[in-house]
Amino acid sequence: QADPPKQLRIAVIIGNGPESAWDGTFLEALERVKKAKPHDLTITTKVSDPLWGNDVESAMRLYAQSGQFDIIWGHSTYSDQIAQLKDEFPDLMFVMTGSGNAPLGGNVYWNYKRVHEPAYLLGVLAGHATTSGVVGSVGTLPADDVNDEINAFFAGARSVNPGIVTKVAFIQSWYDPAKAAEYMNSQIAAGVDVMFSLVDNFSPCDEHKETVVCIGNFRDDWQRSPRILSAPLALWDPDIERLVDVWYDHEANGTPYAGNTQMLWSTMAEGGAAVASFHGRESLVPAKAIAAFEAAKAAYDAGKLQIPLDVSLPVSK
Amino acid sequence: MDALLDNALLISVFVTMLRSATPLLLSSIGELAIQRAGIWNLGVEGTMLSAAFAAYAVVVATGSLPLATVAAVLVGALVGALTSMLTVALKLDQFVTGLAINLVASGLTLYLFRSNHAVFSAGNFTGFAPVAVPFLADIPVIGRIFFQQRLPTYLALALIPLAWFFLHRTRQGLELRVLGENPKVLQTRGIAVAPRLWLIIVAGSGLTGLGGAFLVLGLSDRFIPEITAGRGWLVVVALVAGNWSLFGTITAVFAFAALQAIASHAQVLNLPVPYQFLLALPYIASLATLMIFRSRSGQPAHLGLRDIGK
Amino acid sequence: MRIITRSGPSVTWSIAVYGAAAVVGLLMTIVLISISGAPVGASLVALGQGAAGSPASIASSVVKATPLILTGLATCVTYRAGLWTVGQESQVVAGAAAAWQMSLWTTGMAPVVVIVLCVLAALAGGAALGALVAWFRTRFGISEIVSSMMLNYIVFFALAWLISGPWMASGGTASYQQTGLLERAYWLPNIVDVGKMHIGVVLALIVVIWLQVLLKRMPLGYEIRAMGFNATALSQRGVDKRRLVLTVMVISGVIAALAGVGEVFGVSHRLTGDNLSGMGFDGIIIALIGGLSPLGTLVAGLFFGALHNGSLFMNVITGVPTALVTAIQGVVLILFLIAGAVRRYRIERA
Amino acid sequence: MTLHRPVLRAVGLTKRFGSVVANDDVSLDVAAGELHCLFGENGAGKSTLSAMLHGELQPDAGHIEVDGRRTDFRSPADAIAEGIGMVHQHFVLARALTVIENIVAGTSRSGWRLGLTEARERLSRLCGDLGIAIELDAPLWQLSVGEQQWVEILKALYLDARVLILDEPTAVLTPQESGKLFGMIGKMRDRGLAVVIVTHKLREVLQADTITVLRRGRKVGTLDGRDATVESLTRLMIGGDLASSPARSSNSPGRVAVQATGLMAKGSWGETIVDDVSLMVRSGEIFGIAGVAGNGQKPLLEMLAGIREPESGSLLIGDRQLEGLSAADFMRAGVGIIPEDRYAEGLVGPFSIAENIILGRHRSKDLCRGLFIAGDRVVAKAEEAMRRYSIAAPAINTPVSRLSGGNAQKVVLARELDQASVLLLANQPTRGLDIGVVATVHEELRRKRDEGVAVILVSEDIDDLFDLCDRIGVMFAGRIVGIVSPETTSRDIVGSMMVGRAPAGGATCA
Ligand SMILES: Nc1ncnc2c1ncn2[C@@H]1O[C@H](COP(=O)(O)OP(=O)(O)OP(=O)(O)O)[C@@H](O)[C@H]1O
Ligand SMILES: Nc1ncnc2c1ncn2[C@@H]1O[C@H](COP(=O)(O)OP(=O)(O)OP(=O)(O)O)[C@@H](O)[C@H]1O
Ligand SMILES: [Mg+2]
Ligand SMILES: [Mg+2]
Repeated sequence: QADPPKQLRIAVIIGNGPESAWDGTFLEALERVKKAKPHDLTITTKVSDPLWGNDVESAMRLYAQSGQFDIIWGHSTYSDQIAQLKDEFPDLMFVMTGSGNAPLGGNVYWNYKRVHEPAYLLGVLAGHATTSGVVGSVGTLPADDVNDEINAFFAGARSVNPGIVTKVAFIQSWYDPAKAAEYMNSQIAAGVDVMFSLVDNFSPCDEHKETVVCIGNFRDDWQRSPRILSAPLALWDPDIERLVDVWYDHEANGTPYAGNTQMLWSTMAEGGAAVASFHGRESLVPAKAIAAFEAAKAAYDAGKLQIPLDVSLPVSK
Repeated sequence: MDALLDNALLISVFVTMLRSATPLLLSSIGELAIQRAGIWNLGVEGTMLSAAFAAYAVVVATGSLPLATVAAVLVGALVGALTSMLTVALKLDQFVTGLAINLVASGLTLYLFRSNHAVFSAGNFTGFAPVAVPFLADIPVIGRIFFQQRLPTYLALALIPLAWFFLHRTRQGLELRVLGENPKVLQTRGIAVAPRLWLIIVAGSGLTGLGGAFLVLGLSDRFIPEITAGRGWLVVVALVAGNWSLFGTITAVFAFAALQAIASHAQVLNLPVPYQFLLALPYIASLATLMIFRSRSGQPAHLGLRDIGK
Repeated sequence: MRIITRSGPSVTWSIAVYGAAAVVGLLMTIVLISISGAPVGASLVALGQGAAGSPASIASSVVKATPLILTGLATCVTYRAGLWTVGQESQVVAGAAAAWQMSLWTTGMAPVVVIVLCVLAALAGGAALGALVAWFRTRFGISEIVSSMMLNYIVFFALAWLISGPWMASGGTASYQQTGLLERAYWLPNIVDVGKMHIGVVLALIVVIWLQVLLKRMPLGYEIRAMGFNATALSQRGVDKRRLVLTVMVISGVIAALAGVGEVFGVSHRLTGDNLSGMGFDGIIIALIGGLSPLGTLVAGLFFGALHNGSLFMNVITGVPTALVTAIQGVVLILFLIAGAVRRYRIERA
Repeated sequence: MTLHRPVLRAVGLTKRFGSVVANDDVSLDVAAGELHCLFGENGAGKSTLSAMLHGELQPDAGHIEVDGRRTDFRSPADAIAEGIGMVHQHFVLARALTVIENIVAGTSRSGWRLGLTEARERLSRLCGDLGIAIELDAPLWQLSVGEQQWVEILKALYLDARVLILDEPTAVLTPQESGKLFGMIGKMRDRGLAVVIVTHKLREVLQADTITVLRRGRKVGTLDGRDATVESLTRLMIGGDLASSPARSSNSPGRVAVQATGLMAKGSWGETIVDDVSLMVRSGEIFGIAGVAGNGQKPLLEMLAGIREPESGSLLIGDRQLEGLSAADFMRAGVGIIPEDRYAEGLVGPFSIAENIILGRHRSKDLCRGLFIAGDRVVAKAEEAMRRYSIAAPAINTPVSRLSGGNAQKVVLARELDQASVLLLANQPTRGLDIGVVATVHEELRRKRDEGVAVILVSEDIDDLFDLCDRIGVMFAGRIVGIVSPETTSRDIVGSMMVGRAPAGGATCA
């Protein structure tokens, strides 16, 4: 048995860029974990440019061949590329995240991120906060881990307000804030007064100051607009820690890798997600909305509230 | 479709149309001047993108909206100067030059964005907010549609008659049109063509830059690589579809913006069609329109030709 | 001193001018690298190693270059004919999508049959899209630049619908915009056992040679070049312009479609929303840098394919953003354009 | 008449383009009220001289004097300021703009506002003085070629020219219009204007007060208009005598080569541009078509060449009905066409001489080998053409865009004469060419006729038609208004038919 490892070197490949919520929240969590030094490990990281497709395989291969990394963390839909490498580098641990991946098992771990639970709670809030009875959401592209939060948000709203009307739109682009603004504005015109925005643009919230309250997504963007009340937060810390544990166990104790073949994510209870602070903006919505939210959250914390997971394509209702 | 006819929604369609037409209008008026002067400038996308980038960099650095706007116009003009150098001074192929400019703009903005992540992810600024015009804004319907817009929208609308007046009622405007038809007419009267082309390209690109800036300062709260998302190309398409006439171009821009506004509003209706179809609708409808309305080409006779005088 | 136009090109002067352009390009590269804060020397070494430092990186560069060369060739043939289409992007997708549909229809047949049918379907898909642009132009007088731009968007959304609806993968994830993974037996076979050197590489080379010969030696190529310079004179001498426009657009569609099927069946093995995007526009640039000649396009495609691959290495090793290559591509294009113009002049003492 | 001291003097002007010396020590005096003609073969340097006098080109040596003052024109603006106006050899007009816009563009008379009231007044006065009737607000493309020439003259006079330089103004005018132009020139001279005119037409040269003859860039003589004769001018111009052209051959026409019945064509706005034209030409016959440009000659020839599809009518060429078929079918039937605008319609500029020689026949069996164009056969063909038509060019791979106008025309001739085995269509084949090249072209047309080919020749030059043709049809407003025999009809009658007046008694309709 070798000495327990002192150092963990992680190569990270991202798909969108640190400015995106998906990658940004992950990189922040990574820094926190580095500071926390699990198992007393010194963790070093190297983060690539946003890469897609075959380029990912080239970059991963390079990281793998360099022998300078222990974990190759592909932070997107990279199972095709990892499948080409995993058997060539059996001692390396590969991670891939999010939807669109295929389970590979062995030395490949597949981590999901679901924030549907906080989204549901914020939906409860929205169900009470809306005066028009219409809530809406604009997304980039539909996917498993996008649909879940939109559906949960609507389900939460509907749970307290069965007659509520829901509006949803996708802009089919990662990159078009101007188009995102138009789609949000269209929903606002259709009566939406609580907007769950997944498109990384909050300027329409500012424009409709009197009427609209916005919910951000994944990260706490509260500084970007005074109309942002909260957001379902993605916290990757437990995921990273769990996988670091796996790696440590493998290195220190020789436990073979056994990558998950089922989707795996940390729940809100496990710290994988949270509701962002209201930053003192509770007055944006009626007190009863806050109260209902607090009640639901308490029920969840007490294990009394089961939040349903629905990944079907959300539709306007 | 009842809901579409709903008053608030209908007004919103028009408001959206005007707002999302704004960057296209500003840029297409700038480009119209350039193309009517005979320069087949395809670098609109790159010009808008560079200006949008500059606007964001400056607004984040200084927090000043006027400064950011000026910076965007200046950067647009700078791209115009590069275009002029390549097409007027060196007489390079204008189509190729435009593509090269787009590529450089796309590559450099992305590169600078990625190299300075700390600066560019710290987006928090106040952009153009809607300004209600006193009294006029209170007119029912019309007031909501026309008089509660952002400053650049008013500017774009005001530029339409101004541009017409300039092109058709001033000496400089006439000379600009003559340049696009036959620059020799001016040359044989002893007028140096090149400096004029420089001026037109630089000024037109500055206006194009303003259009690009609006994408960041008016419609968004941050810069994202490729934020123009093909709008520069839509400007070129509007010019061609509008037959290089000012009103044709403006009509094309509004028609397209209207189709997009309808498409975005239709998504709230839960229509039984895939949402991708609604997204594609403006493009399908544009093609269909071009198939139905064929008109005599108003293309400037000297557009894209390289035998420009010294 | 005066600047005057040369009567004919001078070889020494040309070499000097293009050499100067290359040096300036290199200097700009160095400036850009230092802007990003990375060490210049190490970055350049990484760039070179990634581009051509080992058999594997050479193979990878070639695979990267293949679709660029093909879309570049699709550009050569249209631009030489004076058809300024920007629809290579959608032709690539149409080719890949048609091939995908064919693979669904033929599942279970012998791999050779499936692959051949899929490639043929791709050709048909690209041809159809090219023909559409030709039809818009000859029947409705719609400028090809406008119609091809519109078709790019329409095809993009159509693909988005296909991969999120009828073709969506039913795999590990409930919903994601991509098709399933192509069965391994139907992957394009590799020509050598390094990386993903699939037979598409050979096809691209064949197309380069064919197009070079076509343009230089064959009546159709003669017509294509003549149409690019003076379509009126050509059609008055008995050549049917509509048919020629159609032929050119179909050829370009077919070539671009090869890029699509090569990428999907040889490299990514599934269709997603973005694994084909940008290829058409890159091809336009490659063709322009290659002077709209098939051989030039081959060289430019290989060069920038290698640079692209090198930029991945550089990013991994020294952290320079990969966008460097895009920026450099544009800078090189402009420098070469300037060099081409300067080549025509000489400086004379008064 | 009294000649005043010169308003404009050129003193020892020299201009080089690379190795070409376009003007070599050329001196010239132009006096107020004088009509001064510049005469010389193509490429003699007339346009170059004019361009220097108008400040568009700067001389390498020599200088220009205005009113005895030495001046230094750095741009046309300087020349215009000295009262020198110029009408260029090729129109310098913006076709999409209106007449008045063309005239005022680039002048600073109107301030920054485009106030056209004053311009309108000035122009209507000018038009009245010169007897020009023109719609100032008409877009230029609606104007006939002649009217466009008036616009060019108005452009120069609008700027108060004292010296008016006209570079080949009559090349595009009908005889009537040319007459009218010389009438105007007379009025200008009476008002003290000096007029410098460039022309290839001897009849016009002889009307000048002074004639300066250029040859290969050098001034070879200055003649008093009263002393000059056709012979003396020709000898000066080409440095020898012109081979006399053979008389019209008397061989009798053969079988019907082309029979057109009821041809109709419509323009791009649906207007009728060829109206029920029927004609029959036999092999071994030259059929002339007289008419002012724009009266349907061009679309008629295009229909006869299969380039334009007739709205209705039938067309028999050789022994085949060809209406509705493609240009390629017409070519197979043995039709060749020398188009009006050689660079726009006949040649591919950047292509070499050799490539242009095979244009349209690049798929024929005798030029191809298998799937490929046989390079050696093309070379052989091109070399033969260069020899046969003495095309002056460095090599067969010289791009035609670098050839002079005359040599470019010879490339077209070489190809089309070879092509035309049954019918040769020629639209103004000698426009802008000097008499040397004109003679070659005429000789070739006659030779073709003698070979038994039917030739249809469109020309605005009645003299040419009378010299060459067996019969002449006159076109006006899209119709053939009469067919006459040059032997029994006078030029004046044809001239009046061309402007729409009914043929007088002498015309015989064939
Ligand atoms: N812009 C130019 N650049 C280079 N060479 C030119 C240019 N223009 C004309 N030339 C050269 O000048 C020569 C004669 O040109 P031009 O058309 O004036 O001839 P020309 O005297 O009218 O001939 P022709 O008598 O045959 O009509 C050509 O051989 C050509 O090589
Ligand atoms: N821009 C130019 N570049 C090079 N050579 C030129 C240029 N312009 C004229 N030349 C040369 O100068 C000579 C004189 O040309 P110019 O145009 O003055 O002739 P021209 O007498 O007006 O002929 P034409 O009767 O055909 O109009 C030509 O033969 C040509 O070789
Ligand atoms: Mg000439
Ligand atoms: Mg001349």
